[in-house]
Amino acid sequence: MVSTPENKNYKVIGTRPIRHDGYDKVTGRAQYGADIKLPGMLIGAVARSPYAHAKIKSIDTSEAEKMDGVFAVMTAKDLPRLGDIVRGNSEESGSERHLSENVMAFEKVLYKGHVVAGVAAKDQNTAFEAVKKIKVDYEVLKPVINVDQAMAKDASILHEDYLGDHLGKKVKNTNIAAHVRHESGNIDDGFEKADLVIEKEVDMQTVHQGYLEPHTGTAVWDEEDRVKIWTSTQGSFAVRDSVSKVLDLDVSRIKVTPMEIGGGFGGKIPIYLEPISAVLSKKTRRPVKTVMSRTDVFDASGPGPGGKVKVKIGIDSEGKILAAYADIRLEAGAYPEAFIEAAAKCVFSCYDVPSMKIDAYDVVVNKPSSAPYRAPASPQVAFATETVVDEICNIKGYDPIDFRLKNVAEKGTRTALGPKYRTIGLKECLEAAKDSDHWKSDLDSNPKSGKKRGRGIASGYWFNIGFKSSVNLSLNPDGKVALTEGSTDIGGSRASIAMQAAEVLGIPAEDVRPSVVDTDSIGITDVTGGSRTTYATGYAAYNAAHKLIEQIIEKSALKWDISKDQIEYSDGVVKSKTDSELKMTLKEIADDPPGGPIVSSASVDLEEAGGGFAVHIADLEIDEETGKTDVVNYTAIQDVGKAIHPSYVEGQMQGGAAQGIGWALNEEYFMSDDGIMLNSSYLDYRMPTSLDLPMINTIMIEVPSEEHPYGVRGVGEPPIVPPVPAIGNAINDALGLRLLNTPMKPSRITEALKRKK
Amino acid sequence: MHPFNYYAPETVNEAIEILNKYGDKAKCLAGGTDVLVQARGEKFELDAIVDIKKIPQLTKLEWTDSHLIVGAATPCHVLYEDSKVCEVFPGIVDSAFLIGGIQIQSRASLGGNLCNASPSADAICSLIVHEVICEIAGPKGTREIPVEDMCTGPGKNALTNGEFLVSLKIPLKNSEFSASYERFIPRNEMDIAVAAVASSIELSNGKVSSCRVALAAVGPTPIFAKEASELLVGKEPTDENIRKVSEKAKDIASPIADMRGTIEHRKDLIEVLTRRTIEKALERAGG
Amino acid sequence: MIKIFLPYKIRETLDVPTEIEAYGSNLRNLIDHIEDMYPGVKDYLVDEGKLRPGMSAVIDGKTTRLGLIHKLNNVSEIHFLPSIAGGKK
Amino acid sequence: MAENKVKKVTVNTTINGQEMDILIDPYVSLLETLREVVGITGTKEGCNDGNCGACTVNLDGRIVDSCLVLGVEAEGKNIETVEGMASPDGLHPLQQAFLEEAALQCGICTPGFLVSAKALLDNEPDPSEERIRHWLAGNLCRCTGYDKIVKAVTKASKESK
Repeated sequence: MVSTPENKNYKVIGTRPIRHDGYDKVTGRAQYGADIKLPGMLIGAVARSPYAHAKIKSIDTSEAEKMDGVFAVMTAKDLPRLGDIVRGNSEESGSERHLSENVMAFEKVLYKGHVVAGVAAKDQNTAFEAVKKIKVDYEVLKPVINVDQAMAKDASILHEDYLGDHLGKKVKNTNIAAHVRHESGNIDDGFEKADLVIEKEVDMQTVHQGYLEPHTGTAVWDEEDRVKIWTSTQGSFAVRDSVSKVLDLDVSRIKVTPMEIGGGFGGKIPIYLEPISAVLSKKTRRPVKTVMSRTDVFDASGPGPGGKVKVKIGIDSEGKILAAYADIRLEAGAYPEAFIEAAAKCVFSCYDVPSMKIDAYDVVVNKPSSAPYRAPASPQVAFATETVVDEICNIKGYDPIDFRLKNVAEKGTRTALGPKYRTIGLKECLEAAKDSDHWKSDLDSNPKSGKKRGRGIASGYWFNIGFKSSVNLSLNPDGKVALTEGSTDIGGSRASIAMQAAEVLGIPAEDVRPSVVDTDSIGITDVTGGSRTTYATGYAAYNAAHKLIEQIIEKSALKWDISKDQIEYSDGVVKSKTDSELKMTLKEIADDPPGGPIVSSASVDLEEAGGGFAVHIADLEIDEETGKTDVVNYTAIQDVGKAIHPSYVEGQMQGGAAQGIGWALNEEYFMSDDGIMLNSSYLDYRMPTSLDLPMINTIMIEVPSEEHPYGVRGVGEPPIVPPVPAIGNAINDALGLRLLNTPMKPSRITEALKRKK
Repeated sequence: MHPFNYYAPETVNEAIEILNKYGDKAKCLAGGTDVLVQARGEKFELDAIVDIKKIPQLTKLEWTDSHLIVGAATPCHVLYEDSKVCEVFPGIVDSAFLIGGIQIQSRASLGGNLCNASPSADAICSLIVHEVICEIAGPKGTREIPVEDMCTGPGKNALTNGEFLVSLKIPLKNSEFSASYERFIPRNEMDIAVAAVASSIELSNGKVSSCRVALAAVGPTPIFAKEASELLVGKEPTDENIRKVSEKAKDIASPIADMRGTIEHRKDLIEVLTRRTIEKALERAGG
Repeated sequence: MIKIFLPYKIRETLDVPTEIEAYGSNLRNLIDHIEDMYPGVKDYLVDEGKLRPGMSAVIDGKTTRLGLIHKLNNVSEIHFLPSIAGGKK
Repeated sequence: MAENKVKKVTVNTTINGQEMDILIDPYVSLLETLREVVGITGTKEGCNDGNCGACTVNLDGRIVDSCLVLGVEAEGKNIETVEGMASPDGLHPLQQAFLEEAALQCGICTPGFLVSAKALLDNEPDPSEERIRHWLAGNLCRCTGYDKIVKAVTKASKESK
């Protein structure tokens, strides 16, 4: 079913219609997680651990229960104790037991903010006051808050009962949940023969996705033991699966209705409050809504892993890479899974490397259980690799784009994990970067301000997952099409999915009305994440639209009493190939079609889209006296496969760049030694404001994916990968300083300048 | 949050009465940009909140022969949107324009910023270098204190039970006076100062007749760097002389290390910002 | 014959070379063939009649979504790899 | 000291042109008042401490973070929220520009940005990019990188001339 997209003249794809859900979102009508109000609804609140690591000796909820306006109190005793089972399918890892413990602690709290109890009350303030009356007796333990502490010989152990997997060996009493290795060729030979070998180790602080909407969970548990959940999530089916595990209920007893979602970036894949609201509802038989505060969001929801990454690259005298080694140690947070396999897949993804070895460690620490954050683990490893590459170019005097082109990964190149790339567009991105106005422009290295300027470039990769999606179409009597799908819409995916159906049907985008529906109303659809939605759910819409055309032709054949193969369909008109009198618009065929309404549905389970690459160029201006860094010019170049709705593709590129810039310069979990995040507010977490960023230039390159009829690749994740190294490289260009720690904040710059002097 | 009642007195005496009755269980509400956050964060438990914005004196902006009188609850935007204030007191406007974003500036006041007594407060250094007098009302009547005596510790001020700040009196100076405030933040907006300096300069025949330098976020309270300030008095404002002031200011700074900055960085910043603010004040004073 | 690459930990544990050759009409048969040559491998790859959770098979650069029933026509290489959460945890 | 008795207060206020009496606890924020008591949820909570601007409303002609205003302070005031921006004839030019310029992704910060930007354009019909960026610095957006938001405000300013 693969076409040659670049030769097609699309009518809908590549245009910029107003998104279907836009009107609700600019008028305040759109309902997000916290906006739901159900009759008789109670408000939930949770008690959280003030300690990063402690045993729970006892919990006394009696005072809270006695309070006026309190309807129910729960602890982990109200949840089933689950065994240590790996979850159902290969897209999900982690054990059920950990999933459940992260919702509410049983014997031990593993991070500050870990939930220990829940309350349902008549209103928010009463619920908060009740939480204060819950008394928990803790035995405080020493926390480990970074990979060095966690991997130390005498480290305090988070999971005494958990077996780490160290290259296949089962190991007890370790904070290294997994050590994996990938190896190809002989790196010792490679490094031996190398003309130049550069090694750098970067150290990155934990960061947060920073979505504006705090997590919520609203539930009703009825007398038939059916649970209805309303929540803001990247995957309603993922919520259904997770809640079914934690509550030990069949999935069919659970119906998840996704609300509009106020940002996720990976962090709205895990569940937090949904099972708590459900249990509180079971106890009260009333709807219960629970909402996190901003501090809760920082303290207890999905950060992106911090950690240390060491990369060593050797090149020959011609500037060809001979060998590469990576040692990757990432913080999983309280429960295993720091995306180390993704890290291994991404670390050398931009290069053709004949021999390599990768050691990666999944390390548990006393911080909130990490969640995916936009290209999980790829920015961390790219920082190391792209810094080493920049250093090589500096030392040898290579042009950084020419060096990358000389070693570029392209179709047929073996990836770090072994398999060969199919069609990818990194080379085209690098060539476009070289040809860009930005790269060709002079960097005013002595601006009037007296500050120093520098330019940096870096590349990055994300592999774009595929997986399952379902779409239903229904032709309405007015000739327009209703599309229902299960991919929650974080940033315009309703539009990009509807546009693909509209393209097939040859009708305007506005004539396909998309709705994101609950888990009872559509086939299983995997999360909006991994840059899969426009690709996979779009593919399902494409298939469903073709099936709808088959239906249209079939019903027309019945109506006209001619054979199907005499009928053709294009651009909203069905007609006989032979009899020019026989012709119907969609509206005409939709009006009482023989044998029932015209509907179709399709589902897919797709392979990866083939990977997306991004190349970013950053110009900085740095005040040497204060260490203040301003981004003055920024260009993001990316192979987007095919831009269905170019405005929203640009938006992904700009948004990813902005998050990466924040990560590079200021964002971090600033932890006390006892494991408390001290800057758990927007004030001190310091995400970029509108005044901190320039316009972000975008150059979209379209090298179609082989896996999608329109050549779509995921576009959401690659753009967060290059910014951190691009900025590090620009700082080095401006000041001759190689900063290897994020954030590269002002004090680090001034300290490094002093050391240099 | 502990539930509290709301009072909106219309006279100073009424306000004193309520504040006196509730003692430390009551707080004044001006812009609310600090007090409501702190009440929610359970920094204290309130039984009453006293909205002082309905007392006419508290939101005024009045020019007398000797002073500009700013009501303690006058929001920041009133200052920077007043062309005369901008012309006469650009240093005060620097602060008013930096506190929070536009939303915050609609509500936050210099008086509130002062009473909140944060070591990193954006307004206090500017008030210090302008030799501002605080007019305080209380059960025992009205008293006036210099602004540098107002902050007694982090989050602590010199007000006693039943007292509240009514207005800030900014003395008018000659035309060769000016001031400047600059803070260092890692972002360009919406941050708390890592370190900040306000400087004021008065010139007379090419020499500095008066100089005041105040430092923020480098001690338990904003600091009037008296010894540094004196170094420039009677001297020509040469680079060398300014450098001596900056170095002294750096010596005086005694910051802590926290999530917002390191000790070393803060001290270095004080030196840089002292120089920059003096230069800016000189430029404004026409020097 | 199809070139087969097994994950590092299986190779280390069961002493399997980096690259081996095997055949089969589908993935299930292929794994049985590998098991004949290197006993113990199957247990790492298959669980309850399916590809083991956490394990993926990349067939000429494409990760199979069909699993053991995937037909192997004109296939030159297969990499068995730990599956990647990829936006999931 | 005896338990502090807190009584609900009746507040007379005008929200999006409609005068109303509402009964609220004296300690709840204007944000909570709008969302929970009045029942209009277009104004969003992102941080509840004045650092994200998602709850921005217009209070007597000036934008404020409604999480940092008490509901009781609305007495006698005029409040405008995102729900009051469009007229029966259609969207406000800013709303239209946000749609056309794709200035929203998840959309949760959008109401705050729209209310803020409207206050800017009401007073300054032709702001520079720098001015727009400064004015909007109290509104966080995590999705867009602000590029398209700034462009949408610029576009609306040109079109409303």
